[in-house]
Amino acid sequence: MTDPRVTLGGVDFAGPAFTASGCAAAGRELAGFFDLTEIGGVVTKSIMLRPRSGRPTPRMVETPSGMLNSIGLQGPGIESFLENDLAWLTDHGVTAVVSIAGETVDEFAQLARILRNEPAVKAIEVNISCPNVESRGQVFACEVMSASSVIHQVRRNISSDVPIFAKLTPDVTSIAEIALACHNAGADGLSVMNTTLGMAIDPDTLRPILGGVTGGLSGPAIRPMAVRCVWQIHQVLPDVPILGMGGIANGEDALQFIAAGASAVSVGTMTFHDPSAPVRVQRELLGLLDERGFTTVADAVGIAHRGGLT
Amino acid sequence: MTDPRVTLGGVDFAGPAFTASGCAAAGRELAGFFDLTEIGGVVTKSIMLRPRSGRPTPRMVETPSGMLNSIGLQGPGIESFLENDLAWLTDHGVTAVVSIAGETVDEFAQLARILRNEPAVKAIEVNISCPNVESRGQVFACEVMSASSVIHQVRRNISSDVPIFAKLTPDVTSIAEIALACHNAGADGLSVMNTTLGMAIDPDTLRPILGGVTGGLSGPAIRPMAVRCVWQIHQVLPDVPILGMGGIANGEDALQFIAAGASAVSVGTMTFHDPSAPVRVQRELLGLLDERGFTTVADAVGIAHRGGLT
Amino acid sequence: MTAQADAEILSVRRDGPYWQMSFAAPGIADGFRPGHFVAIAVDDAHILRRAFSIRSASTKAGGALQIIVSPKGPGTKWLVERRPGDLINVIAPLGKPFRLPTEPVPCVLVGGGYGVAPLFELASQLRARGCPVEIIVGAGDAQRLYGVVEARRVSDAVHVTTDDGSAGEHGRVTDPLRRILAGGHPAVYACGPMGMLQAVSEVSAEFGAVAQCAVEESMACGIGVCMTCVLPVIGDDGVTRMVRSCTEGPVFFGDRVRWSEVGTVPADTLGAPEPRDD
Amino acid sequence: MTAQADAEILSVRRDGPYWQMSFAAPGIADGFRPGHFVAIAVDDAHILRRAFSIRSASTKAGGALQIIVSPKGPGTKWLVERRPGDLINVIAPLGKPFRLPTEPVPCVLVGGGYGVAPLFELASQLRARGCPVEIIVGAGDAQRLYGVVEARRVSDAVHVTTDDGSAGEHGRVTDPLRRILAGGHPAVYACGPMGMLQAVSEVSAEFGAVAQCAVEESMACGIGVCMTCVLPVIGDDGVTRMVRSCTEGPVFFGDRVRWSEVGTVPADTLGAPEPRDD
Ligand SMILES: Cc1cc2nc3c(=O)[nH]c(=O)nc-3n(C[C@H](O)[C@H](O)[C@H](O)COP(=O)(O)OP(=O)(O)OC[C@H]3O[C@@H](n4cnc5c(N)ncnc54)[C@H](O)[C@@H]3O)c2cc1C
Ligand SMILES: Cc1cc2nc3c(=O)[nH]c(=O)nc-3n(C[C@H](O)[C@H](O)[C@H](O)COP(=O)(O)OP(=O)(O)OC[C@H]3O[C@@H](n4cnc5c(N)ncnc54)[C@H](O)[C@@H]3O)c2cc1C
Ligand SMILES: Cc1cc2nc3c(=O)[nH]c(=O)nc-3n(C[C@H](O)[C@H](O)[C@H](O)COP(=O)(O)O)c2cc1C
Ligand SMILES: Cc1cc2nc3c(=O)[nH]c(=O)nc-3n(C[C@H](O)[C@H](O)[C@H](O)COP(=O)(O)O)c2cc1C
Ligand code: FES
Ligand code: FES
Repeated sequence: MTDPRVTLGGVDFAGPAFTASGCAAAGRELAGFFDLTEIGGVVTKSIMLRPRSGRPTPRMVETPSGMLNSIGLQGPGIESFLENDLAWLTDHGVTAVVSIAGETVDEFAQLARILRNEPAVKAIEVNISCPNVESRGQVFACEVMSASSVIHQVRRNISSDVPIFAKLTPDVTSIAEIALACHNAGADGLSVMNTTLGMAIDPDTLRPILGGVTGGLSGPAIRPMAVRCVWQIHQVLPDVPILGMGGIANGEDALQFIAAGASAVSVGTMTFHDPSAPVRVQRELLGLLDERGFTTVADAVGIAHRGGLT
Repeated sequence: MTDPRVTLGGVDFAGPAFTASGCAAAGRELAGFFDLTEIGGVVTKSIMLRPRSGRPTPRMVETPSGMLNSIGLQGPGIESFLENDLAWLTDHGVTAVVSIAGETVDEFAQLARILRNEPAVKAIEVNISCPNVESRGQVFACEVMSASSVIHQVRRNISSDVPIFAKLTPDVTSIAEIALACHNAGADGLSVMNTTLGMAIDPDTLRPILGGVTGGLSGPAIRPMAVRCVWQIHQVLPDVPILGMGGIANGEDALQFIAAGASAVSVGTMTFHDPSAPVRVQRELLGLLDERGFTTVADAVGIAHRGGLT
Repeated sequence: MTAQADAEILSVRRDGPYWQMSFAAPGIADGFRPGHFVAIAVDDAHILRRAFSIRSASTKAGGALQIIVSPKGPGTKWLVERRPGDLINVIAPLGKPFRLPTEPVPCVLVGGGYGVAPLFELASQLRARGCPVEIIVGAGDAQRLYGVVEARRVSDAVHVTTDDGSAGEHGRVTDPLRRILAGGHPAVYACGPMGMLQAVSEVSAEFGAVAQCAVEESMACGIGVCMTCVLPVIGDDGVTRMVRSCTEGPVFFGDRVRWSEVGTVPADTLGAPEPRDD
Repeated sequence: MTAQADAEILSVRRDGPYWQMSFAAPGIADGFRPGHFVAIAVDDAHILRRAFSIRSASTKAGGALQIIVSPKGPGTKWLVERRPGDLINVIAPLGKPFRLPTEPVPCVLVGGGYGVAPLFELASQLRARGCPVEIIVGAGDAQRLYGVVEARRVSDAVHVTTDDGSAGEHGRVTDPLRRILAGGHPAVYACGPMGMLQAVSEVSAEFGAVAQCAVEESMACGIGVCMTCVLPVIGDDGVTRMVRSCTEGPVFFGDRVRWSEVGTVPADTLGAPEPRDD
């Protein structure tokens, strides 16, 4: 049997599949559907310094093989998160990867400082795919400078034992360039990818459907784009762990990401279809790796760059 | 009944729907399925100066609600195109929008000079979403400078009676910026959008499936992205005609593009599903516009920016 | 208690513009209480589940659930084309159900369109506790009225209204509701379109009553992990939050929901964006 | 002549690992000649059509077509789950069929797996022209052999081969082909996997014969507009081009296809990329 364990940025995880930020809340709601300790970990919904209401409804539109969302980072703020959500994960022995988001570089730094004393935080995902209020509302990950500053500040303010993953947006001219910049700024790994910006218009009212006008497109529809992003980044950073995601619905999909260069995967939108998708994907992936003779997940990482199976 | 005619860059077209470049060859094969003179026109497969073999097979992968292709601009070269394809369109009274592609800025200029004496060319679509061999193989439309140079050269070399449309790629940090640059360089309109780069890996061989490794993702899967691109461009260039495309399957889809700011639409991948999709989409779109009380297509263009139907 | 299962369809029956479906739900039916809903996966082309109020549950033969479906978009149309023996993947029971009074107080139940679905079982359970029950059934027109006969079977009195007067009283459900409220102090329960729930809550408030309302917000997950299904609700601490209707609802106390601001984020909501100049 | 239609399924019958389907095809069946194919739209989740050789056409009752389906991926699996009365959208007839000899020459037809599908009707038409016909039917194993009985009905002799010897001769279709070619100068027709077509072409060439081969390339449109289905084919002018198998094929002369370079762009292909240093 393929060993399920993976090591990302020096930290060991029980399995190669994680939840995707924003698609599992803080894990608790999924506990009724599967054993959260079996998967690599729960990547929690991106948390901000202060409570945040998010966007008006409608916050979603179903689209062909995907969906648009404009949640707008609704959340209780870091304090309540630590007290309620992280505490629950700790109490239940669930591995927590905490996703953080800020509107300014300093907010990210503050979040990192608050988290530095939390032993339950196994890794941090830095969601730089959110709007930067200091720079025309462009998302941080759209630009080398702003992406690097955030990563640099988080890295400085958190213990070096805790790996940080920069979560990238595909909506850039060169995602490899942003990935390189984040790695140089201190990111131990990269989470690839966030949603791509999309929009839908109501054919009756002829107005944008989403309360937020535009929203993030996710689900199987965007999978080929996500596999490409992982491929491009692994090409320039073959030794940097990638948490791959975007439309993963089953083990075969996950295997595509691993072969393209991801060291582990997150399952997002498909959790809405099947609440136990993360553990199912993990089991299917391990089964496929086993059938193909891999003893560890790591052996298959990026194999498509090396001629595939021979 | 809504008047089907639309005016794009000063030229009148019989209807608001066109074929999409590369999804209708040079029109002839579709003539058995519907009357090509009923639609706005045939946008021909991007033609280059010289014959071109394209990429090795496999050239396609079906993906959720979409497909990847890596055709690689196979074509007979401009001379054979004029003699056989354009001549056929002229003989059959079909409106031709000729799409051109080059590997260097100069190739685009040469193509424009060759086409300047062809009265059958109603408009030109400049496919700047193809790789620029002079600049690390990046596509022209990825960068303001290279996009502008191509458009500038084509504009200089073609009669001012013939509108030129710059065909943009969504794979950029700011498509509005590229659109602005193209418009400033002389583009009368914008074709939005080309495919987005994607990839698929064979779960058995663990190698990229496409002969071209990566390919262009098209079809309904990417529609929300395309509507968003049209929306963003219309926001900064409300008076510039946009030929909208990306996953249009029916009249409702087309209406989304019109409301977002497109003056007309192209139907691409869905033609593979239904060879008469372009004319069906046009009829459905006109029906929906009529139901909503529009007397011309132009009245509905960009209406989602103005509060929709009231 | 909530479970996910491949459920065998037992029956699909058309009833005017609605379809009544039942499916086997071993182990699921037991936990059902009126107000709970079920989330059903539809065809491969659509990845999101569809939510339906559970009309009733039977515990015979391992358990079965009934729902009423109003075909609207592709998912509901696909669903009503299923045939007995087909399997559908269901998650149930979901949500917080109606709370029942501990005393045998009179109750009035208000249902709009297919919104009457959860009220039959609610009425039966209320009557079993000794509560006198009246049901108001409303719809746009006679065609879209649902369950009047069934309502009569499970209640002490039924009032029917249609917007166009094509059946029952010409008017809104709030007309008979107002009369009933004027004559006593019943507990109010409601399920139906948001506009109706708002009106029911307002009329109830006029008479010092609080309605329990089952809302219908667009849902992507149904289990509390996506945050799409929110609406502004005032908490016990007086603070408005954007609250998930799938886990903290679908049943809310009518005086807690800021009905006229549903679809917005009221400025005093916890974490609302600060007003900006741009 | 090519038409698109919603066709009613008349029958779906399993035959080992294959399924035989027939559907009404008014106005379409008339134009059929062996080698033609049909492109069928499948479920909503898949936007591309699937291509199938037309096995036979009957002109009774407005016309019907038969195909043989080997369920493989989601589209073919969906297709074999259809039931009589269901509608499928078809485009047919497509492609260039086999060319028939004008003289009553002996013919040998070679089919691999479901590749025999177009050969029955071809055999009948050849025999109607006075051509003696032998058919070679091959497959990996006995299980995957298709149509041996039918082949006997429409030909003068049938040769069966399997790779594992589980039925007929242990070996490849080229073994009996070589014997037949050694004994005369028949016209050769073939349909099956690309490897088999290559071998048939090569063996034919050894004996100075040219095989007509129906190829199977991955197709997105089936009607000539997408350029996905190409393979390197030598033209009358001696120049190799990447040629569409949907419109210029699926039947090609075996000596024109650069079999061992299928899946590549041979360096001397018209418009092939110039060798670069990068
Ligand atoms: C708690 C609850 C109980 C419901 N009970 C019933 C019932 O008993 N009978 C009934 O016919 N309908 C009921 N609905 C509404 C039903 O869920 C929608 O009509 C259905 O989801 C629409 O799916 P569609 O494929 O027809 O439409 P589409 O418009 O294609 O749906 C697209 C997406 O939007 C979501 N969606 C669209 N409309 C609604 C809506 N009104 N509410 C929630 N999600 C929506 C769908 O779940 C899907 O994800 C209920 C909804 C909720 C939230
Ligand atoms: C001219 C021609 C005749 C054929 N005749 C038959 C026949 O008689 N019986 C039969 O069972 N099959 C036949 N095939 C193959 C059949 O088209 C494929 O097996 C089928 O398209 C696969 O669809 P899927 O959904 O099972 O697989 P998927 O792998 O899901 O298909 C994905 C996509 O790839 C395309 N594709 C995949 N494999 C092939 C292939 N081998 N050839 C062409 N397109 C492919 C499909 O059309 C679809 O667009 C023929 C193919 C061609 C080109
Ligand atoms: C409803 C929803 C909410 C999301 N919220 C977040 C978030 O808070 N932070 C984040 O980094 N990504 C968020 N994402 C993006 C996902 O984590 C993931 O990157 C993306 O959806 C692609 O994966 P998928 O196709 O598997 O969903 C969200 C996605 C969805 C659908
Ligand atoms: C097989 C295929 C070939 C294409 N070839 C071209 C091309 O030569 N030139 C071009 O500008 N766009 C080309 N495109 C892009 C389409 O014109 C269109 O912009 C894109 O596919 C999005 O629209 P759709 O989703 O309707 O297909 C091609 C697309 C496909 C699927
Ligand atoms: S529907 Fe997902 S949180 Fe309520
Ligand atoms: S399949 Fe499209 S050109 Fe042949």
